[in-house]
Amino acid sequence: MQHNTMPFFPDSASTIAPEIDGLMIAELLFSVFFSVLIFAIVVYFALKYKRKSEDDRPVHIHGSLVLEIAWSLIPFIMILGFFVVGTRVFFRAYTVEAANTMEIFVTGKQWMWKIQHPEGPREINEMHLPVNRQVKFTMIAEDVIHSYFIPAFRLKKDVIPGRYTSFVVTPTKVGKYHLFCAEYCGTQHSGMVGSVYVMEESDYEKWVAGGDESMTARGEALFGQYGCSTCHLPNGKGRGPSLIGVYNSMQKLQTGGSVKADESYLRESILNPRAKVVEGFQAVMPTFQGQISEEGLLQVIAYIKSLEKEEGQ
Amino acid sequence: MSAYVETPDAASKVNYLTNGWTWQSWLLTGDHKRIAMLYLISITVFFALGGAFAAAIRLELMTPRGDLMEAETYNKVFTMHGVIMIFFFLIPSVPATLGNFLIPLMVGAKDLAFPKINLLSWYLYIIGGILGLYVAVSGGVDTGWTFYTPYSSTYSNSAVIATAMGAFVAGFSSILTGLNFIVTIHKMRAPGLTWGRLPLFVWAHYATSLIQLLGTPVVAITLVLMMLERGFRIGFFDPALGGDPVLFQHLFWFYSHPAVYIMILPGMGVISEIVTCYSKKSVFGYEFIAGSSLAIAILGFFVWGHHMFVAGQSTYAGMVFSLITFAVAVPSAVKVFNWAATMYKGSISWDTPMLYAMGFMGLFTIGGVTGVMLATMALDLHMHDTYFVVAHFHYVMVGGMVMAFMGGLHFWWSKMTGRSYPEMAGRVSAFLVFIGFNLTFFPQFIVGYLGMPRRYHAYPDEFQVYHVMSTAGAGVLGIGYLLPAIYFTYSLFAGKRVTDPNPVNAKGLEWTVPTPPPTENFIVPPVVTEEVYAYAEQEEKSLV
Amino acid sequence: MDQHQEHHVAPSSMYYAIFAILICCTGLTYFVWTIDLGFLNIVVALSIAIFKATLVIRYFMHVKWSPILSKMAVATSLVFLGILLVLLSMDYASRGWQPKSTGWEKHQVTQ
Amino acid sequence: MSDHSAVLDAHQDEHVAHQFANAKQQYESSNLGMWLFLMTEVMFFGGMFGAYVIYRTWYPEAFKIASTATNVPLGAMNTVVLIVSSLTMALAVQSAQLGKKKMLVWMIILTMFFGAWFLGVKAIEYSEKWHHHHVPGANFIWEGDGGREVQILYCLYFAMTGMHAVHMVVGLGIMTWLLLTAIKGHYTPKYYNPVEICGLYWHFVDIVWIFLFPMLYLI
Ligand code: HEA
Ligand code: HEA
Ligand code: HEC
Ligand code: CUA
Ligand SMILES: [Cu+2]
Repeated sequence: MQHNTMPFFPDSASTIAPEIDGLMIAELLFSVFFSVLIFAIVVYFALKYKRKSEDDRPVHIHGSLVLEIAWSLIPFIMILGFFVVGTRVFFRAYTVEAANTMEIFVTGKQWMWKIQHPEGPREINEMHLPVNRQVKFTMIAEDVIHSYFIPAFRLKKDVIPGRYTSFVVTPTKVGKYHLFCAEYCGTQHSGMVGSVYVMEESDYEKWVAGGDESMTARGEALFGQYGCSTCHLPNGKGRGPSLIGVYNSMQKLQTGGSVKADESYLRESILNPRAKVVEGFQAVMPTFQGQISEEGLLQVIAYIKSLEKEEGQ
Repeated sequence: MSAYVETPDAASKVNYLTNGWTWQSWLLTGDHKRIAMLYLISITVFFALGGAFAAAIRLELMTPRGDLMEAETYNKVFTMHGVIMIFFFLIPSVPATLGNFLIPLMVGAKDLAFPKINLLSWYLYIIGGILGLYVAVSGGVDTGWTFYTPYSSTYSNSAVIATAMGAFVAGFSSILTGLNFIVTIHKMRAPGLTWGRLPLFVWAHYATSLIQLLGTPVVAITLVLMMLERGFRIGFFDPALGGDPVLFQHLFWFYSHPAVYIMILPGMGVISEIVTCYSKKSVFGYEFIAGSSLAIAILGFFVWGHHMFVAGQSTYAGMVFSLITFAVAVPSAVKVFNWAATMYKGSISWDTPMLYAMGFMGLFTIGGVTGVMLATMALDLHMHDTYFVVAHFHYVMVGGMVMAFMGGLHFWWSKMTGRSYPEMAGRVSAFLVFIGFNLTFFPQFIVGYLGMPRRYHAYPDEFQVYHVMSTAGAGVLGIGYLLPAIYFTYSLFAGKRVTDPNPVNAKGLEWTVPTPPPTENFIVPPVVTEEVYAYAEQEEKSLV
Repeated sequence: MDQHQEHHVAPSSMYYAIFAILICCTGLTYFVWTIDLGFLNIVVALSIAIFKATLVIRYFMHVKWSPILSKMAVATSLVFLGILLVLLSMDYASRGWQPKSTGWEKHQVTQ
Repeated sequence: MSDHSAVLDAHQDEHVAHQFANAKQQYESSNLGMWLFLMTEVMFFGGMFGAYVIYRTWYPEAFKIASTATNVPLGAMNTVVLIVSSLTMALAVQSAQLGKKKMLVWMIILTMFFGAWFLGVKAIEYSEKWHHHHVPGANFIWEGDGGREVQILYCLYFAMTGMHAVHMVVGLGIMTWLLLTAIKGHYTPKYYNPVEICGLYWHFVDIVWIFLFPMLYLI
């Protein structure tokens, strides 16, 4: 990133950035137009109709329905256009479009960002990404609310304790960019910053290969370490259900009704197993609340998800 | 309107200021005019305090490194700045001073409906304020004025409960003021003063009071729950229990968005009065300005989610909130256009109040249209919690409401105190405020779009230029505010005496009573026979 | 200014009648609670509560004979309470519907 | 004060405060004032009702479990007690309207009696909860399923009933004042406004309970 002493526009490094900039410029023109218009009218009238003498008696003008309608409707219709475009662009930041979307997992805590790549590498306050590949961020906080903000991508999303949030983005320009925490989170809020490195695909492959075990492997290790494997036997004969193929299947619940076993459900099943008990099983699974870290949870979930893939083979 | 009758009656020589000199006669008064003066003094103190915190913020941000103070101190400084400016200055500013003073006069009543409750409001405000001051001297609070959970309820190590308690108590003060206004406006209007003849200032306060009544209790209970969660772990925002911290934000903004209209509507009322008087014209589109106040008050309750577009709220809910936010801009636009149209073919004086009013129209428009930009979901994705937001809200709050407050204070100063201020000094300060203000906050739009996050105590080097400009501007702005502080104080004791009940040739019942008004306001109970803002003698039939 | 003539004085019999209905309703609520109607339990319990509240407002609080302003105050509180509840629920009801569900958001139990 | 005819009649009636033109204006103003105050009260409880709606739909199971642990007979009794107190309050207003002073005093005493009864029962319920370790926070222990979410319901339970109880206590304070002034004979068929206004407040608090009972105990 070049150092410009008086920059006007931030770096633009994602597919969504030019769209937001375009919308920004359009609204800026609109805003400048109306602000200048009001300033101009006010100053012009103030000069033109400047009081000449104390005895001035201007005529009474009651008002005009036509004008009222015109100046409420016309600007409103104009801004409705901004609403439509703005909402569409916003939705794009949440829509997975590409088939080869890669995933990045972010954990925020006072006051650092912990980033995990499924292939294995883990980083703190730094994030490496390949260029031109769609990335889905899945984020959770360990303590208070933070917000993951990359100005060059024109994107931010709050990172909340107790719940996953996510957004999707495609970086388009190689370079180093700012990473900020945008939600006030305590003393070192302004120190919760870092850098995003967007790299050529080939460089990224090299970089990723430098990492150690994959998230799945780590999750598998945790699965043994926490004793999950003692109950969740692959053959389904344990005290708990087999977890093979669980991911994304419909689970029948003891209380009736069913639920899709997505990531959020898996998380809840581990932290709060009694909230939704699977049909045909006793609610004997202990809670792992406070025992597994948020990062560990992401790894275990990654492992459970991988069990599905193996079954499909 | 009934003309002022010069009565030789001895009673009329005693005005509300000279009616009693003891402490009790002020501190136990039921007179709305005295209570307004008490408010005026207390909010000025808080404004100066909030301003001092602002100065500290600006000095710290002059350099990219946090070299003036610790990060923790900085966090406390901006929190105290926000809390004081919002809860102890801007929300009571116009309503509790000018509104309190003028509403009974404008509707032709002897006092507000419930004078004791009015006094109680002031005491509640003072109790809240003392809690705030106590926090300021005893170590501060560092949650930001928004008190987001779980930081406020669990993680912060500062005086959160005392601060929230202060805001809670001040909230009740605000509720009671609103209640008093609504009852007075409904029940105590002089004969002949129909709704269609009510000054726009009164209409604006009516709308404001509705928000105070319907919104403030929600933030009150929300703060109570936050305090309970902090104190006793009884509260349901805690994610460790499966609670939703975002629910706190919903409940907080349900009040705090409408609250921003508590902070602007009274100012809009002031502008309507000033523009008509200094253009010597009846207001253009009376019904539309009056109606748009109500529209803003009501629509304002539907849009709070625009503070939460990226906070984990559903994208679809965000869409609805965004759309309604666009709609709420329309009534504000209607007002601005109508004021501009009022000036058309007027006889416009360049006195201080009018200068402030003209500044208001321009700066509020800038603040408003940037609000509309923030309401566009895609742009908020980038600009949320950056300095763009900081610039937006200072444009509406300082460029809007504070300008209006200053304008109104100059406009009614002689009526309130019986003294005049030096006109030339007033114009100079209005000019300084305008220049200083823009220099302070315009650069923040740019640095915000560049990505500078809010509530940062240190920042990357490339943002520095804008921060230096901003700090310089704050200096000019500070002088701009200091000037009136000096000459108003001077005029209180040594200013030229004003006895003319209507020195500016304005319309409205408040100008028919002696200056300063007697304790019971009207010597003869007024009867209204004229239309509102009857400045002109003849009428031009149609414009378009 | 004799308030006596301006303001409605309701006969004691009316108060007792309303009281009797309120007590019966409480009994009914209790009774319905003892039988299991599934989802309907909520509906019935709240409907009865709304009915009871209406009686208290109209008769005990004299809104039936009150000036329009009191009626408007009641209506206004209900409308704004409605705004709060509806817009709040709107967010929570649509949290799960991401443009294309990414699976990591709060899920819903399907019945 | 100058003796103009328009203000004359105001000063004749000792109960009309100086800022009002006449008794009618004063009556209507204070009534409107109370209604506006109740409007804010609705919103005050509204925040908690909002939270209730959200968590009730999020955790239906936990709420069902938790409400089995509430003491329904006591809750139902309290509902009846409050309805009785509402009746006596309504009769108090009627007695004031008709100028039956003795009846008024007795009705106020009865209303206070039932109000105190309600609070007594509430205190029993609270201590029961404390003994069962159902008070959220440090005290909380839950044996059965879904302790986490159950605790949320108890947070709601204590926040809502607690806030309601605070209103009852304030109500009792107001009623004490009303009783003292009634004994002194302040109220006549011409001037019974304070009785009516306190009545409005009392009925409002009753209405809140009418909703809290099914919400927290039954469903
Ligand atoms: C006096 C206070 C005040 C006022 C009046 C407003 C008015 C408006 N505000 Fe502002 N706002 C705040 C105070 C205020 N705001 C504060 C304090 C915050 C930050 C809180 C925090 O997080 O700490 C904030 C934050 C804020 C946000 C959230 C930003 C974020 O955190 O991401 C948004 C988003 O929609 C917003 C929008 C608006 C809009 C659309 C208006 C509209 O009402 C403006 C309407 C006015 C006009 C549009 C101008 C006049 C119109 C014309 C001249 C006609 C032509 C124009 C059009 C028709 C568009 N505001
Ligand atoms: C009414 C509201 C109000 C007002 C008037 C102001 C006024 C000012 N504000 Fe403030 N501001 C807020 C409301 C307000 N602000 C809020 C709500 C926040 C968000 C807080 C948060 O994030 O939680 C904020 C945040 C905020 C920030 C961002 C901090 C951050 O996010 O890190 C900054 C930075 O520049 C700033 C600057 C200023 C400046 C320079 C002024 C200037 O206009 C001040 C000028 C005034 C003076 C310099 C003093 C006045 C002088 C006198 C009265 C003379 C008399 C004095 C004596 C006799 C001693 N404000
Ligand atoms: C004491 C035995 C036991 C242990 C140890 C245990 N579980 Fe379970 N688990 C169960 C039982 C029994 C169920 C089914 C009942 C229920 O849903 O609560 C279950 C359900 C689950 C489910 C939901 C499965 C479905 O079909 O919907 C997941 C996911 C899960 N466990 C993951 C884990 C993980 C991860 C660990 C280790 C960190 C773990 N479990 C440890 C017994 C256990
Ligand atoms: Cu993390 Cu701010
Ligand atoms: Cu807002």
